[in-house]
Amino acid sequence: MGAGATVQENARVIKYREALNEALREEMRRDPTVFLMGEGIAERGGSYKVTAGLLEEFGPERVRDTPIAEASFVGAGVGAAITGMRPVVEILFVDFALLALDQIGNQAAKYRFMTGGAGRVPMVLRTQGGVGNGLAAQHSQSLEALFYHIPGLKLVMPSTPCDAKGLLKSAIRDDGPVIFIEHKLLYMAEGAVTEEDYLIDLGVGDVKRVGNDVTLIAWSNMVPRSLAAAEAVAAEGIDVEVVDPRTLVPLDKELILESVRKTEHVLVVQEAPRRGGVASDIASIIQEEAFDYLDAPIQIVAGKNTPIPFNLELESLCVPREEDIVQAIRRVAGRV
Amino acid sequence: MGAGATVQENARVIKYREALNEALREEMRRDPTVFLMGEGIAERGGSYKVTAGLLEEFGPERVRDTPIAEASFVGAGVGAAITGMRPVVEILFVDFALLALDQIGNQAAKYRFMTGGAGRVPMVLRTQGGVGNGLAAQHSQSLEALFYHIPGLKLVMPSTPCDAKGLLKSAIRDDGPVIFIEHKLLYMAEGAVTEEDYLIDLGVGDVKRVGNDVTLIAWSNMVPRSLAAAEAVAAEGIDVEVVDPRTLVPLDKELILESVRKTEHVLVVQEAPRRGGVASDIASIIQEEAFDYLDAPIQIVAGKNTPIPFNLELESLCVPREEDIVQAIRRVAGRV
Amino acid sequence: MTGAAYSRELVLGFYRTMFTIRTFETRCIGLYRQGLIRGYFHPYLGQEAIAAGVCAALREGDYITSTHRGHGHCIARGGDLKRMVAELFGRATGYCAGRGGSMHIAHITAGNLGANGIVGGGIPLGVGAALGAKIRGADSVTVVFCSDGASNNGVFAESLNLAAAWDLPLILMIENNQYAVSTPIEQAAREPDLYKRGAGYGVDSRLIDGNDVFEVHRCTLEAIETCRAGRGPVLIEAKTYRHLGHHVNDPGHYMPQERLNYYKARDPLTTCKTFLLKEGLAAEEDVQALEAEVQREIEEAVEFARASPQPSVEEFLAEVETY
Amino acid sequence: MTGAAYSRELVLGFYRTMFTIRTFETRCIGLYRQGLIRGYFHPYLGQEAIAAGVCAALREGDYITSTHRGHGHCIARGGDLKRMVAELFGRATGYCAGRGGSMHIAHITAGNLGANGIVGGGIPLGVGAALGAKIRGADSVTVVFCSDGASNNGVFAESLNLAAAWDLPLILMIENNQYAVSTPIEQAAREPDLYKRGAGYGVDSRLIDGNDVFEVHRCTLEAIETCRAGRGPVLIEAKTYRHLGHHVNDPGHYMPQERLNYYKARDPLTTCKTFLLKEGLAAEEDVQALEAEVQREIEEAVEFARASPQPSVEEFLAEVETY
Ligand SMILES: Cc1ncc(C[n+]2csc(CCOP(=O)(O)OP(=O)(O)O)c2C)c(N)n1
Ligand SMILES: Cc1ncc(C[n+]2csc(CCOP(=O)(O)OP(=O)(O)O)c2C)c(N)n1
Ligand SMILES: [Mg+2]
Ligand SMILES: [Mg+2]
Repeated sequence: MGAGATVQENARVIKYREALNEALREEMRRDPTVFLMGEGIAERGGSYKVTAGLLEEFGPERVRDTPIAEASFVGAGVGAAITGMRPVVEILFVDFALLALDQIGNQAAKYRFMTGGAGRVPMVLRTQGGVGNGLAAQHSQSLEALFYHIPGLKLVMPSTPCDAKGLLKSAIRDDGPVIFIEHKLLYMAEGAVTEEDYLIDLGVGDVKRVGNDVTLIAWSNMVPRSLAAAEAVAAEGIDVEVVDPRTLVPLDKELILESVRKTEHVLVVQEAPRRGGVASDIASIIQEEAFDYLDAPIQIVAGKNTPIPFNLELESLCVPREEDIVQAIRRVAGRV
Repeated sequence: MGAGATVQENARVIKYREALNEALREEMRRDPTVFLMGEGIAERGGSYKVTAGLLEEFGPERVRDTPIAEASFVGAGVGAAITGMRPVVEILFVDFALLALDQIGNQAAKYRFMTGGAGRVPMVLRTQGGVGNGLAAQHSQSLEALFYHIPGLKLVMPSTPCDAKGLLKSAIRDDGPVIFIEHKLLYMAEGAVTEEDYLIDLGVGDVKRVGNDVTLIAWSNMVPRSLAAAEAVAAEGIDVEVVDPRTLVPLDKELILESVRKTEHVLVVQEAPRRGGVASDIASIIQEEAFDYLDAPIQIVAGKNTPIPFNLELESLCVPREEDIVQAIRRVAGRV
Repeated sequence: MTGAAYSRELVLGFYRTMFTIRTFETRCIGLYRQGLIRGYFHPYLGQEAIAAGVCAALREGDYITSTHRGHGHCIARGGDLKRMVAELFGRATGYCAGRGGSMHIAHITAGNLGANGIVGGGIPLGVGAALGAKIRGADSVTVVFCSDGASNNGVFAESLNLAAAWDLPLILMIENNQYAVSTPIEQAAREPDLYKRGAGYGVDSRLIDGNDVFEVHRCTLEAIETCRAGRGPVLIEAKTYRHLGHHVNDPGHYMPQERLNYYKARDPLTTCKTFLLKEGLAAEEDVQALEAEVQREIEEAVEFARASPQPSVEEFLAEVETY
Repeated sequence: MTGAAYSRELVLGFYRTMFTIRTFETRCIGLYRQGLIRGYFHPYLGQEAIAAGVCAALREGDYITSTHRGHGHCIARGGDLKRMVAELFGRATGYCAGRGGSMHIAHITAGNLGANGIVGGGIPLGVGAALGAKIRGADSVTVVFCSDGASNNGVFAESLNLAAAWDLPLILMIENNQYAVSTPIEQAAREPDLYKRGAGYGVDSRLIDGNDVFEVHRCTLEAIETCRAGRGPVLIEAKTYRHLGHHVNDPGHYMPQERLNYYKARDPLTTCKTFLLKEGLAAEEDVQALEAEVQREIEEAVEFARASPQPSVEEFLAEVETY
């Protein structure tokens, strides 16, 4: 956990992907209704090794390799969840979630509502997004805005190993459905994670850096990048507060507004394209609920409105770089 | 066309659905590469009669009833478009577009980009959305925000018969891909439409009512509702300008900003759920580009963050009503 | 169908279910015309033997998933008529508290996971129910109902394959009523015998007469046995025909009168009733008494729905806050 | 395969295409290891006979859609090696101006609508190309390449059905290399003979040896005839095997050595070369000369790519403004 959270006992430094693995393992041990399915998650342990070793421990009934049939295996997760299981379904790249969006958006998201509250879908859909290194237009998207807009889905995007573990465990225990989006560039990120069984509540954000001058809101891989930018401008005397909502639905509005009321300057940083992204929505909420505190327009630094190119140099232009964030901080702080 | 546009010659009053039908007919006569496919569009003339009579005139090769296989017949449209045709593909309800979102978002939207500009997808995807009368959660959605967020798609949402015809004709001639979303409650709406062959450029908005006090931005079925609200408050001395962008991508930012600079009070009205909707994005653009003109926070009146209920009374609470818009106008004008 | 194997109780049960569906739909169409029911309404008239025959073969703990044409499935799976009519009226006492309506009626405690507004949308849900049961080691079978139109959607093939690859206790029941709205299956598929798709996926597949409740029941029992033995899934195509258009407001002019007559002459209710009488399992008076009782129940259900409150706006607004 | 029917030109053409693919992939894997190629790279090694045999049967105006494993298809359909390597390098001179990379290489003017990063994503595109041709009355055929994994995705079945219902001139060519990444087809489908799926959709379907370029070619010619006669589509399953793992970085340990050896013993290049020599269609020197020429072309292509400029940032930023 970030600044302000209690330092954890028994913490070791482990990787994001290991933290996720631990969360799955602990929850599968605790609850026999938890099971996993996805492409190459069993034998191969997942493309990013998040599910490594789980087939061995929990066997082939509970750790399943699926055919390449996203719509139906996601839908099978929904059906299993309705009837008493707690599936954790993996979609290899969030880009492929578009193949399953009917099952996600029309079935899972609406089931509790449509049944007048009689049904529940305690399913977690794990996937990963974001730009990698030259994976091009169909393997690099940040699509959280789609899930964010469809009522009935919870949406989690952890930025650290510690958050990843605590949030995934909460997601599995939640009545769901929960969309849990990891970032391909974070899997190898390291951080302190306690061995203990801990949960991080969905809907509780985290101040990752305390500051007084500018409120910077970021999630997923934009958090470490924003923290680096914040350190870079600290030398110039700009004191940035980095707020990581961690879950976009539910959104910890109060934490954000509290920071805004303190700093009166706001920057939202998002990897996804600018047009119609979550950043716009967060900005519109702040604008509506803290207008009188705003000294300057809320700045948004976001991805460009384009599919992601293969060429690495072009790719790097499409997503906020540390220097873009630094410049935006200066702008919003009135230092340019 | 709205206020400010030249009055049309040879105009007759026809229905929105008839205007669409005329556009299809004219373009099919003009260009033999234009063809139609969708469920029940041929024999039955479409659920809302938009394609009535076209099978008879153009025959079964160019007007095709499809199986219920949205992903593949949309994809077939993409493939036909790439290879020289101009397909107009119909998805019965925008809710079902989720079944085809891979073909829309990963294939059609990105094809020109991924091929380095060598390819084009001159396809129009016609569909309809919005709340009807008790059609419930899977037949009532307003999903424009999903298309709005995916770079590579144009997005058109006409509010009048005249706009519907001119925009559909432009969409068919565009290099695309164009998502063209009609509204189920507008099909019977009447308006003056010229018999002449006219186009309305994508990206050109329209001021549907000139006013000085408040800029109200709305599209699709929220336009007539907003116009009614504007008339209602006119008696109170609030003079509302109603701006209809008509196409959300490309967005006529300049028209919006011009109005905002004049009125200094902004209200965005959208049928879709508030969270992550296009309204938030438009608000964030105005906030960023016209901050100094804003006297008060931009107000958003939007749908509730919920799946749409079947019960008619509950349904009516989910989407902005005229009275909701009236109240919001008063709020933004500082009259409460 | 031979009489020997069928008990009075079973056959009267078939008839009761089918007659209930027939009467329910007919009565509710009347209420629809009066404006008391709104939205979409897809009648199950003509297909009663399928829901009745299938569900009579199921036991507690088994699941079904239904379609946009789901009233028959809900009734056959033990649905409470009161809560059904109330839902069609959009009332607080309905199965979905007025949130769902006809296209979303679900009765989860009885194992009916619900109707679906998305054609084919319920198929993977059924795969999941069967999968969950298998993982838990429960001895439960899931029946997925779908029609010819849905069989052309990708999830049908994906689900068939997934269920086969995993040996799931799943019965895919295609009610081939030969139309998707107005599009005949011969136009939507080159091969209109849909059961033939199973073989390519290694799935045991059968073609049956969907208007014969005995055949439906027998075939379902066999399929259940296959499933409970761990050799599922099973694909069944039951040929049938609608008595009306796709939807209450569809006159169905595209349905050739001759074919309609053919199927009406094979009305599942008539066949069953004739059997009851001919085999001496029931007398005309017994049948009349049963019919009267069902009619009374349906009137009670309509009364219940009429008297039921609208959903609470406050509760709804509070619920919205949870999304 | 009997010699009589095959001209020297045709068989040398097969060999040249296959050898080009083999050498291209091998060389580019080396460049990948040097860090000159980034992103995903799925080699076509071992499957060369399929692309070569199919594309030799096509003519101008015919279309293909490809997959994530698309270099072979691009080469066989007349791709310019220079522009291919340049694309793998992400250069401005590449087929996609550096926007696409390996997974999106397209050569539209030659009728190659492109590789695809979405498994199965290209299948409906092929249906559309075939449909457009039919509407225009063009005498053109489209070949959709896909592998076993893609055949389990819904769009495969939807497209098969759609093409059949509409009699489209489409050839669905399943390159069954028996794995989707590391998942064997026997685990992903109960029936691993994928051609069997065609019958259920009324589609003429064949199983062939994907390592035999002669058989691939002959079967494609027959399928084309069926399509041009308006009796399409045709489904072909060509059994084959990869020589390497799924991706350049996948060691492929899950591929049993024995099976790999079996297929390597049936290396499509060796078989073809043996045929050339045995039938006296070419001498060892002819083959060596051909190989040397191809190697030179590939070196030229690599040089071209190395010397090519990076895409212009300004142009890119201007392009972005159009979205
Ligand atoms: C995915 C999807 N596409 C289209 C529709 C519109 N629609 C509703 S019912 C129907 C026909 C369904 O045909 P079939 O599956 O044969 O069921 P039947 O009506 O015959 O029971 C269609 C096209 C829908 N609800 N969902
Ligand atoms: C829709 C989708 N799901 C998953 C993936 C990830 N993926 C890339 S290649 C591949 C295996 C494809 O197997 P197959 O279709 O047999 O093709 P092959 O690799 O054997 O040529 C997978 C799962 C993807 N690219 N697209
Ligand atoms: Mg049907
Ligand atoms: Mg394969």
